[in-house]
Amino acid sequence: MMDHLILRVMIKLFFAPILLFALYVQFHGDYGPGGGFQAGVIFASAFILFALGFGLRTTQKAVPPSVLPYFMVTGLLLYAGTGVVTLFLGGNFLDYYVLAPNSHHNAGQHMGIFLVELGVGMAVFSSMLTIFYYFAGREPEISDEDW
Amino acid sequence: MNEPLQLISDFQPSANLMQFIEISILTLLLVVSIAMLRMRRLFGVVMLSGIYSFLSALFFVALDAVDVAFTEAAVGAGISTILMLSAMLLTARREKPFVPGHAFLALLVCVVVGGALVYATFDAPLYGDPMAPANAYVGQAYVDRMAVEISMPNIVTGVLASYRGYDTMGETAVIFTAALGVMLLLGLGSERGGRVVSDVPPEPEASPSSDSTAQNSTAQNSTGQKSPAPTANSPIGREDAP
Amino acid sequence: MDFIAQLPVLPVVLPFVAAPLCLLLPAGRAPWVWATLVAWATFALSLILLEQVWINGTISYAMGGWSAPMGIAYRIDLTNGMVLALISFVAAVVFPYAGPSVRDEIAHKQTPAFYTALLLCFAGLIGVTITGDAFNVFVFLEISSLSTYVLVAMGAGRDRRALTAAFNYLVMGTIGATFFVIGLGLLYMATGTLNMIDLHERLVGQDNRVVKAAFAFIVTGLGLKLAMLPLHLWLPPAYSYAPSSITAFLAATATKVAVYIMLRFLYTVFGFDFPFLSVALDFFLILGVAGMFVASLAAMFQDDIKMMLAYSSVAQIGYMLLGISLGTVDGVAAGLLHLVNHAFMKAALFMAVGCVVLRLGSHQLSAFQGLAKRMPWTAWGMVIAAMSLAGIPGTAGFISKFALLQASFDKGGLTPTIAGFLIVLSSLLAVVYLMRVVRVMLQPLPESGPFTKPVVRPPLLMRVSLWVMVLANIYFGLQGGGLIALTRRAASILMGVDAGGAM
Amino acid sequence: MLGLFSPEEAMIYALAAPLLGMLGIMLADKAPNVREGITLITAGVTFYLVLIVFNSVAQGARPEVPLFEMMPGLSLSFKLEPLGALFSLIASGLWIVNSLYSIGYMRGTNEKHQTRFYMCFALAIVAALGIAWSANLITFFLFYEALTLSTFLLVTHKGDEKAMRGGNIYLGILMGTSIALLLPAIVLTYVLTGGGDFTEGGILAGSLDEHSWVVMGLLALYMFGIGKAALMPIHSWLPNAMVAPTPVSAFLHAVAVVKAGVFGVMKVALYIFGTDFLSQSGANIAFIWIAALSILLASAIAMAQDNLKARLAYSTVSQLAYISLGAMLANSMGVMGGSMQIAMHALGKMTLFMCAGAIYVAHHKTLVSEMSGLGRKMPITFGLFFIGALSIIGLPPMGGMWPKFFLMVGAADAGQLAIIFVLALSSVLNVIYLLSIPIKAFYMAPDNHHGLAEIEPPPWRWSDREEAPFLCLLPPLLTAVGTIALFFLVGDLYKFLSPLIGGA
Repeated sequence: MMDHLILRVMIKLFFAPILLFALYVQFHGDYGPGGGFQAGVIFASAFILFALGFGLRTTQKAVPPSVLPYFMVTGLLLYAGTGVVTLFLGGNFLDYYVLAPNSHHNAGQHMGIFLVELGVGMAVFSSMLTIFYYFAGREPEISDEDW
Repeated sequence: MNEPLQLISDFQPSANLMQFIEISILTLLLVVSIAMLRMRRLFGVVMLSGIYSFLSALFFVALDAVDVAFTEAAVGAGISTILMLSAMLLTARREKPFVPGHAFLALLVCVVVGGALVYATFDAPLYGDPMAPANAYVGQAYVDRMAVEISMPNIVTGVLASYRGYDTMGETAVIFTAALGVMLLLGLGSERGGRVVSDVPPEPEASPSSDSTAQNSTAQNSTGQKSPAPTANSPIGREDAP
Repeated sequence: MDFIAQLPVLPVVLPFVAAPLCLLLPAGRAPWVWATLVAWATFALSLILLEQVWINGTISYAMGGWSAPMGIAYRIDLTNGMVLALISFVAAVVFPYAGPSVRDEIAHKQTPAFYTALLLCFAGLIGVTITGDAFNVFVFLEISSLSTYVLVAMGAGRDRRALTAAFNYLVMGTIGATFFVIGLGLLYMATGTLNMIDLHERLVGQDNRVVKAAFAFIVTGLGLKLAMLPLHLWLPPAYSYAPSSITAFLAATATKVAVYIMLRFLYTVFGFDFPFLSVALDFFLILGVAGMFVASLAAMFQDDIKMMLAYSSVAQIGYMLLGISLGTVDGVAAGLLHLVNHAFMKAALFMAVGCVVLRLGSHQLSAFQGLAKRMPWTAWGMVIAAMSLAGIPGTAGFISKFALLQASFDKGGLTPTIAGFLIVLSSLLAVVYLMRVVRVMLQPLPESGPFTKPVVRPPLLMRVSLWVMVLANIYFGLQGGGLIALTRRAASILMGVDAGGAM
Repeated sequence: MLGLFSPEEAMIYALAAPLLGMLGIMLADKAPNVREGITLITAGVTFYLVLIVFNSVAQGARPEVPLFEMMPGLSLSFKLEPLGALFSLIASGLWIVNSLYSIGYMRGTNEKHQTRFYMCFALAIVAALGIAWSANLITFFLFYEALTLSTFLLVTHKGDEKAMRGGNIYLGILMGTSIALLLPAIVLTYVLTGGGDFTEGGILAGSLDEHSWVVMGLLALYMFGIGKAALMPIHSWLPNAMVAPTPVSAFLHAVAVVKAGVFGVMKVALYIFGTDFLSQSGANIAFIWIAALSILLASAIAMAQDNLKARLAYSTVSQLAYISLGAMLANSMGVMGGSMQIAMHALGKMTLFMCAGAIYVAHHKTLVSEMSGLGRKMPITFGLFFIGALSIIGLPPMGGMWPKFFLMVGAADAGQLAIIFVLALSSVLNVIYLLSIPIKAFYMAPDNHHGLAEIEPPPWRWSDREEAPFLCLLPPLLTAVGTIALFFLVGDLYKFLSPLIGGA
């Protein structure tokens, strides 16, 4: 495992830009293609790439598996919670207008969409990483002759 | 809405370069899927499925469905491939030997489904017809109303997160459920979970997952030994649970 | 927040929000208590909602404030209001029962995730039930199905065949879901909308191949989900190897919801003026009758009680399909009635089996020998529920069988009359296979074999839950009038959506 | 005393009393004397309550008690009419007699699970009363099934392989016919008429063309669906049920179960079809002949039986067909004869069964061929058997004479002269297979199965007796006296039943 030098260098090189790209997809989803779902997947794929090059345990030091359920729950609750908040503000479920009722440029919609997309992003990221952790954690690291 | 809907309008599609590209991609998709069917080595199959997803993503781009293409590339070609590889490492590397006649039912179902879809296309609106119900009715309404009601440039995001935001919440829950399922089935406390992972490659003789010993995962328990096949009257299997 | 105005969405939002929270609870009793409380609250909400629908008629609710064809609408009429109340009632009874049973079958560490999955399944089923949007059905069906696969697989702690069963279920269920979504896609192609009422309006007069193919795909897909006869093979193993409480919950809810969705698509979305409908109904008649017999015969030869009851479920689905296939208000009402009553009886039966599994560790027939002596409350509860399943008068099962018979005879004509006689014939088969169990239970305790050791009674909570279901069987057997009025009205509203009124 | 409760109250209490008694029996599991005491007290109270109800019916009241509304138009309710009152009186009265007998028999043979036995008995009584008083087909059906299920445990009381096999046939036939035939018949009736209430003059008349094949079909469904009436060819559950302890056979298979069946046939003929409608439709002719064939065939089979209980069982099949015959004659005398036969046969057959049980308790003999000379040891038992046999055959001065008389008149009225011949022939057969038993017991030497005693036996002395316990003798004595009494009380009975045939 210690001799994939080129791979590791490339992964190091790509890791940050992938994360950055994920954030871009997340927050630029209103204007261009993308959104929370794609961003979450891309964000997770950065860590998966890292795990492929540097080992699962190293990755799990960075993102411990025990925090992932909290991310998953928070993500989903961010979405559903937005709906619940709109309920309490007097609107229908997920009626974002009530978040900013007096806005003329639909700020409520923007705010709501931002929140739920963030929720989707978090939930998808943590779910994907969880799935990967459990699958990859089932067997020892992939050795060269296994490929 | 009393008049019957007309699915066929007088729209005439014109041939152009785009269609040539689409047909090429579709041909490649066919080729890849046949190759997947014929391949016995699972590693190759997984790689081909990655290629298949990538081609699909290309095809979606050609259809101007950039958001879908994006998702397909990230999920289908990216994460799924990795997950399939991880899953493959838990089982065997080769498919079970082909049993002639076994696939007859599957083939029949495929033919019937394909036939039904082809049957449906005879009456389907032409590709790209702006008057087709799918484009003219709610679809057009989204385009018209989006600017006023949500004022967001990306219509897809608007539909997904607001107009049909409830569906998206459900889809998020589906992903959540999938992760939850993996946690339950493979995680701590599960029947086969809780294996300590180390970065050190295992000793060759201790490797539980070489092609010759393990044909499928259910025949193994967590210590790598063959477990007795469950019998009809072995009601209690708690002893080997952690 | 206007409680009544927001009421339609609350029964699904409550478990939906409660589910992720459950994952964060400490392992042990807390997730169970949480799930139980949620189920009770949901049941209360469903009852209020049903009452509202009964008084004020059909309620619509625009999700996100977007009106129907643009956004997703909830639409609650008596039919799904009733199914909603049924599901939440079953949950409210089975979840308390699950506690002791799950403690025995699921590892301690997994309880939060397990109950999260259970709540998600619950939320998914409710979402499917009360939505008025065809695609939303698919989304929530996927939530419930995915969590169901996992829950079934959790039976692996007791019997590893649960994994295979869950995998088969997953494959079949996914095929079903795919068919369903292909059908939806074709419908969208033909109409450009996904709202059910809107779909119906825009489908009127359409008789083209797209719609026909869509119909076929949707019916087949749903047929897989509800275990219609040739597509039922996933059900018996899945029910047999799942944890006891899960079997009780699923048997009483999952297929019921699928039957309801089938009804909804047949009568609300496609409707009577859809020319293909009568063909499909004939088809259902044949499949229903075949299901009644094939599955009952299969049940007669099972030595595994859960397997036997699972086959019996397939047979009972045949009854419901038969009622639906009659195409009259009475027939559909009888089908709905049987849907509700069957939930009561199967929940009670599987809960009783769960008590036996808890104490004796087996659901083989041999474990039931002398049960009337060993666990009298469980055994007699099971006997009453079995009587209900066989259709003995005084129990809920009799009422629904009577209604089905009445509907078939009332329809007139040779085929429905013959179908009526086939109903009674197949219920004789039910008597035969249930009698086998009852007889074994009444025998003296075994003197040799693995089941000789004395056992403690099952926990009080499990017995109480079981008897709540048993008493429901008796209550609706003696005072079925309200339920019948409800199903009648529900059926006529469901079928009255059709403008042509081709009755 | 009889004015303590209104008839409606009495009906409710009469149904509740055995259930309460059942609870008491369960609680007194460990104390046999208390348990049997509770049984007897319950039986007495129930009989008293039923007597109140009976009395009010005799005075022309028709009390009604609605209980539950199971479905719209489908309710669980009770309504009295003379036939039901008579049946309930017989069932509850003979419960007392039978309880006394059961104590003697069950203790005499050391049976197990006696608590369960008495509990099931009480349950069966509730079911029988429910059948007797049912106001509509659904109530009838409910208690009919309840009776089947509660008696199933009695039939399989011994719990061995043979008992289970007999029980299976018992349950299989009774349940099978009721679900597969009776239930569709009931539903069809509901669909055709919109209700299933037992109404004087029948309810089908207006809603069905009398010559339609539906009438024939429906009648067939009812006649064979009410399997407890044991009309051939669905009689085979009855001999198979004889694996039960004798009190069960005596009471349930001479009184409650089989009478519930023929009572149902009678009620369907009277109140669902209506005698006029039935006779005009002509559908009854076929069943007159099926009943007649049942009478003769069952008698013939009975002659070939060596087992005493089996012989009595086939005799029951034959005698029950008299009642079905009366119902199917569908005229006033036929109905009267059939109805009387319900009462007369109950007392007569009960006597015979209890004597058979007494023989078993005292000498463990079940085969007729073993009973030669037994009369010297059990003169009282065989004397009572003789009286019972005379009643069944239909000879004066036994009550059993009257139903045959009325049936013959009815057959003549219906123009079925051949039936008179059938009845006469049947009586001859009865003489052969029933009277041969006491004759054998009294006149043959113990060890000689083939002829009359060749050696003069020693003179008989009172102390030679080896009778069964007192509690096994008193009950048959009571019923034997009853058969004689009914011969003289027939006028009152006729008057009581005359509303059935349109009289005041």
